[in-house]
Amino acid sequence: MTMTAVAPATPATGSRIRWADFAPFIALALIILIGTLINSNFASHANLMNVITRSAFVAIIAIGATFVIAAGGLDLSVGSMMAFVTGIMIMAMNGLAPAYGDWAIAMGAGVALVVGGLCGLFNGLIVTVGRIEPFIVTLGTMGIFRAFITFMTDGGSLPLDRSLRDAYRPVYFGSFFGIPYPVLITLVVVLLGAFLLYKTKYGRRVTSVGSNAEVARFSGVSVGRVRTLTYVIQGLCVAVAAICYVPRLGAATPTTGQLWELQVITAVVIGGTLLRGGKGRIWGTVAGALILEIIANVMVLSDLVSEYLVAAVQGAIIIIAMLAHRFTSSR
Amino acid sequence: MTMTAVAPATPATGSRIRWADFAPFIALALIILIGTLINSNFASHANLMNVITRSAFVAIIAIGATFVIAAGGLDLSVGSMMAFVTGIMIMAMNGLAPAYGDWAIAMGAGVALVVGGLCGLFNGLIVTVGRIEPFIVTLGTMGIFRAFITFMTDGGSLPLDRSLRDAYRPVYFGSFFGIPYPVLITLVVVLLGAFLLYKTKYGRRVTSVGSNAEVARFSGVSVGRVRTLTYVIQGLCVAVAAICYVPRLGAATPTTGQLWELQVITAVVIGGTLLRGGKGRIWGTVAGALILEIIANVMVLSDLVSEYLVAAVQGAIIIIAMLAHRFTSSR
Amino acid sequence: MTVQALAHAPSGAAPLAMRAEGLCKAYGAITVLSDISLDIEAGEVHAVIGENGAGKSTLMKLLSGHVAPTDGRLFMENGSVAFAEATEAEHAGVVLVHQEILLAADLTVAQNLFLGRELTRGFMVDDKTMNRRTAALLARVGSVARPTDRVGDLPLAQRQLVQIARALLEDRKIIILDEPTAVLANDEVAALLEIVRSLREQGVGILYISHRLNEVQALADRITVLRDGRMVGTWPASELSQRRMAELMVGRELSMLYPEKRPVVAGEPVLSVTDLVVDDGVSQGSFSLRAGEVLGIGGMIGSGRTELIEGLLGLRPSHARRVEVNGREIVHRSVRSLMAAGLAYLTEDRKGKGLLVDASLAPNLTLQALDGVNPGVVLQQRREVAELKKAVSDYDIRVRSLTLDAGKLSGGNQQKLLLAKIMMSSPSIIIIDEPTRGIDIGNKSQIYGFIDAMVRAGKACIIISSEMPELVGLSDRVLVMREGRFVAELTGAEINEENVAYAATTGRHTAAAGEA
Amino acid sequence: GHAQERDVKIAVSIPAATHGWTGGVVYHAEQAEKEVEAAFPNIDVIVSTASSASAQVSSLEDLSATQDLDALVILPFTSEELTGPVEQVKAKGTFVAVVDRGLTDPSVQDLYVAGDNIAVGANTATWLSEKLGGEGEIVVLRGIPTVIDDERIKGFSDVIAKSNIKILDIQYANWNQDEAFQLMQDYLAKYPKIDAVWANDDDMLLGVIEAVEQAGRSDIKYMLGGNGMKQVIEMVKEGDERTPISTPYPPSMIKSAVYMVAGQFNGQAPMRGSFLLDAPLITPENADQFYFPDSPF
Ligand SMILES: Nc1ncnc2c1ncn2[C@@H]1O[C@H](COP(=O)(O)OP(=O)(O)OP(=O)(O)O)[C@@H](O)[C@H]1O
Ligand SMILES: Nc1ncnc2c1ncn2[C@@H]1O[C@H](COP(=O)(O)OP(=O)(O)OP(=O)(O)O)[C@@H](O)[C@H]1O
Ligand SMILES: [Mg+2]
Ligand SMILES: [Mg+2]
Repeated sequence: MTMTAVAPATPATGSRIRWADFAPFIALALIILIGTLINSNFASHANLMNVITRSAFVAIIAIGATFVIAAGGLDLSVGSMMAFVTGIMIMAMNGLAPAYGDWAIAMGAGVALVVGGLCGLFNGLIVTVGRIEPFIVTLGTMGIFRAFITFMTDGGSLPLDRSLRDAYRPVYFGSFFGIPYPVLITLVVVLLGAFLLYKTKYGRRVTSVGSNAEVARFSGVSVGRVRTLTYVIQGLCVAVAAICYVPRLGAATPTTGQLWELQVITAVVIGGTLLRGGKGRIWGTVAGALILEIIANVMVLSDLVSEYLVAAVQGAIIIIAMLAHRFTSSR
Repeated sequence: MTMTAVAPATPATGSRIRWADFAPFIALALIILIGTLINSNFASHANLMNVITRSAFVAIIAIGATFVIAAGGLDLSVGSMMAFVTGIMIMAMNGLAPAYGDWAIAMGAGVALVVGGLCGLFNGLIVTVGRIEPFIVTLGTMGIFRAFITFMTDGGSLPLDRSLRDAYRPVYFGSFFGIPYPVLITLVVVLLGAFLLYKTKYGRRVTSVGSNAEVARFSGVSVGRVRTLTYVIQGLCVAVAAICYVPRLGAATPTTGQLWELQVITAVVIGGTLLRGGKGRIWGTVAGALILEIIANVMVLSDLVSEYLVAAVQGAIIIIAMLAHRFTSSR
Repeated sequence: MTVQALAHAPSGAAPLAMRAEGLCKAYGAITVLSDISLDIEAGEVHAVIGENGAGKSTLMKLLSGHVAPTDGRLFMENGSVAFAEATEAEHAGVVLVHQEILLAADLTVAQNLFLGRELTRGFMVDDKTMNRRTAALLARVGSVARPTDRVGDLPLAQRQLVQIARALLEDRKIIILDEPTAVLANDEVAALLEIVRSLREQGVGILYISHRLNEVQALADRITVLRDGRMVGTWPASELSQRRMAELMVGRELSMLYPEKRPVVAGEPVLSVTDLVVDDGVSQGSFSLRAGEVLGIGGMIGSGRTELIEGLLGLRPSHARRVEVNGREIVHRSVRSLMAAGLAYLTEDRKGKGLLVDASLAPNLTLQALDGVNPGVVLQQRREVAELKKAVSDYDIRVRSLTLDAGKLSGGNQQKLLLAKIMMSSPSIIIIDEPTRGIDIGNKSQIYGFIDAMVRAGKACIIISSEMPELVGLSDRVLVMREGRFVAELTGAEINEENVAYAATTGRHTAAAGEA
Repeated sequence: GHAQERDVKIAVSIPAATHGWTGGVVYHAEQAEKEVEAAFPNIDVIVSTASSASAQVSSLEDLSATQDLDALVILPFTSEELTGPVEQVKAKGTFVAVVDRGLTDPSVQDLYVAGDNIAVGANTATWLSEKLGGEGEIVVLRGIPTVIDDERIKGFSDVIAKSNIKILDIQYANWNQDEAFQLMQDYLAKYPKIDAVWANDDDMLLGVIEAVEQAGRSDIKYMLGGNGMKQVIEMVKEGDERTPISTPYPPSMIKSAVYMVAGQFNGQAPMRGSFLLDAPLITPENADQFYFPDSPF
């Protein structure tokens, strides 16, 4: 019998740092760097504030989407839902304004939250109770919500009552110690989202359901309820985004929120959340939303491409970013 | 204690009838029935031929999508790709027309097939070699192809040379023994697709990759190659659809094929293919494409809903169809 | 419904923890279990044995609420119970450790353990306490995993230990262990048996399923035998020898388990591997295999045997100085090129890497040898069915319908299907990772015989096995791995359990499980 | 079902309400349906919307295959693509009225009520160039890449090219208020001095105004749109300094066309030929004639 001596391999201790987890933030830093190099105006306070404020909507909705996707679902209806909630909210505010004055804004916001939650509940119940592919369900409700807002606006636009504009405007344009309100609101939503997903039982169950629904069920998790709730959270996030959105342009139109669903899902995926579920990266999602908005901003600020090709370059940058991410963090 | 000899049960071979497999066809029959009841003109030969002919595009592209989805992928770029291929094809035909006369049509069609295949290959390679979520890759290429066609048309439209129109028209409007050519072409594509997916080794590998890529890899299946090829097939199907499409409208515009990707995926899912892969239902897909087109047709024929709400009703019908399917075929 | 109090066991001493009466289970027209009645006493180990597909796992799922019986009743101390869900059974104190690993791969070990019953402080999950308690439980079951490891990153054996730890999280009345040791090696097995004994002492009733009859004999108080979905009977363990158990299971007399050792014929080397390094040195080594030889690779769990072989086949990132098969160098190492050169590999992870659980049997059987079975482009479906029928009889796959999905086969029958699958390509070199995992004793000898016949025919075989007797009984030469490296080579008379265990642990002698 | 006595069928095929202007078209088409059906008991108006050129062809096929159409009023998605299909409808003896975008083969049109997109761009450009004294730097927002957008931009840039005015930038904002807002924010960040903005459409103009107001930029002298949207006409009426004009491109042209067609089935003089709506500037003086408070647009 021959025996060879072997040096004992030192077992790795401590949790390994996963580079992949940082990828979205590195990408964000890189894109900011490139932006700064391409156009000196990019790094101006005004421009950065604009971009960050603007990304609030997609970021807020994408937080909700992180829950839905982490639980193994998908929601394509968020853009239309946002338009629909905006419409209902404006109608409520306009209706309440004569009687309640500026209080109508708060009441309208309350209505928005309720409607958003209900829209989400509707999506969630069809997905879970009806056991239908979320892709199909939310594609259907996407059409439904979009048609409702078109109907409500008669194809035109549904403006907020003039008397409320001034009181409401600051919610988008105002700031608190130099930080615009939408950014603050996003921050609150992100912190709440991160707390809910990482620190509570519910969040644990969301990821378990997305990772392996069968195991979750055996472990006593009400898979249907957990999944449905993610859609409700998504609906509430959409409502919050709507509340920040209305003061910006003061109207709902049939094009409000169009194609946002794709931006939202892209933000979530760029942020490191897997579309198959089982994992949710709240902060990554925020980075993803910022990346998308900054790319668009840099494209306009730079004079590099024909207006026809802007979309191509954006698409290419996203793919290249994902490729770079893949090959730097390897597996 | 007694020892009982138990005769080994002989395993049954006959394939069970799965009701769920028939669901799309039952739904199709039902919607045709409803159409007939709502409007007597629905069942007219002319109308039915129109609807069936028109569903050819989505059906042909959806056959390709069935492969992609069965292998566990997704392609959101098909609508834009179709516009892009259409644009290239028209440019090729227009360029060749002076020299080759009507032969330019056949040559242009050849170009379309090559370009379609290459577009698919591009998608496929990024997904497999780059190992990036197909959702993101094809969302990116969707933007890229769309930007290309916008660029090629200068934001306007790219018409087919007049000299070719008459020779090319029959490909959409002509018929063979009363069967319109697009229907014949669809039939050929469907039969080829069904043969490829169900009767060949490649088809077996496609479903095995979609079912469990790891198992397929361990069994010596070149997962990447099989997946990439599904995208190429998708690209070829898009090209065939483009070939049928051009004689219908005679031009490519930046809005050609817009949102077709969603219709295509809906057709595939309604047809019974699971989005998570591992199974593909070619004939179901065809039924799905017909269902979508017939719903739209019935909506036009009936005067029941406000124009604004057409999209809502379509969305609702699809969801209801899926729900009905779920609860009748239950388990 | 009348609530009946649970009668005391005939033996008198211990109270009954659970009793099943007339349990039946059918899937559609397929009857899997009929009229099963058994009882479990508090503080006993009740073993359930039977051939592959006899219905053991199904019975356990009925007892633990994972599957609803089509007929029959369950009683616990306060009367008749009907578990609508697994969680109801867990509330009643009955927990099942599945034969298949059922854990959420994306979650950490601690998160899996506490899934559905997370500890909280206020609104917050109390990860600190959960991690601490998890660490304690992991230590108790002898796992080297850490509470914060992602389950998907763990080797199979560690995952199994995590499953067992999960069952121990709370006080239980009945713990059901379905082939808990199938993926464990001697050390872990010994630790597990200790745990089972101590649970018994605490008055827990334990249902124990295993194909390793020595374990059963060493551990069980009573033994119930199932055959083809029916009860054969229940006996006190002291009344049954291992041979008798096997006969009761199979319903006939058994022949020799291990084939007689062949005279060692030093054939030509058919596989030689020089300086293979898998994924940055996690596992590395050089070895060769000769025609007509069975090479065993031994080692502890996690010693890197699986990784080495998967690296060799290009299934993991790896590089090698030189790999030769039948004298020809393989330049581009990949599963495909090696399979084309005559290699076949049977994985230890049959659900994750071996079988398409959602596909039916024929596609599974022919997936690897698709080109062999179907020479052209077109599938020869008739031929596939013929091959399936042949495989079902050759490998004695117990299946009641040929159109069943592979995932619905019993664990052992899945293993046999997998074996049939890799043999479809008529390889000249086969590498089998845990060849008889979950295989009943009757079929084991069949598989051994099969390997023997193959090698006698001039082919060669590598066997990775955590089951010592199997490794020793089959191998002509044994390589032992530790920490990713080969540490010893045993030949001829050196091949015995002592030496293998010694080399695997360097000096630490381990008592193999169930040995007297 | 429809009342049997309605034996004249007029189909109205228009783009779906995807943004402000098409929303207006749908609104006016539906109004026309109600009014015409009320006024003429023998006429049945069928309105059909389509979300793409190909969907519009489909609905044409559906309508002409299943209904015996006496007349078709169509606002084509694109000229090129709809010419063939409309020709086929006409071949069955249907009276064809085309609105806004003329078909490639004008002989197909019995009646053509034309908006003039080139004029919308050109007139705005002429006014702007005059006001700026033929000098300055401006930015332009494009709509969705389609023929309308293309024509307007062409009309505008051809006129601008004759002056010394420089178009600093031109990008798509898809006739969407939001995207226009964002694009304008970026323009503002990019160019420290902008003399005027042309948004090509009043929907986008609203987004532009919001962005400019937020930035508090005083260098911008004019912000112009087009189409004559209700809110913008209000601004014109109030004599807004930076938006003193708009250009009408009334979606109500669809209604006019329906009326003209309906008229001829009731013994009124046959209406044939082309009716070109010009694009006069809407100014504070004449704004009242373009103001329809009940229209959604
Ligand atoms: N607890 C653990 N956490 C992380 N990695 C582990 C752990 N245990 C083992 N490993 C890794 O797994 C590798 C070996 O696993 P592998 O499955 O190849 O071993 P094996 O000898 O085949 O054992 P088995 O009998 O389980 O098949 C080790 O080299 C080690 O890197
Ligand atoms: N869902 C199902 N549908 C149909 N048949 C099933 C299903 N689940 C199990 N079976 C069948 O029930 C029989 C018993 O399976 P079971 O898993 O209980 O066997 P087992 O005794 O645990 O065998 P092993 O030792 O191989 O694990 C098998 O023939 C199996 O094919
Ligand atoms: Mg079992
Ligand atoms: Mg192993």
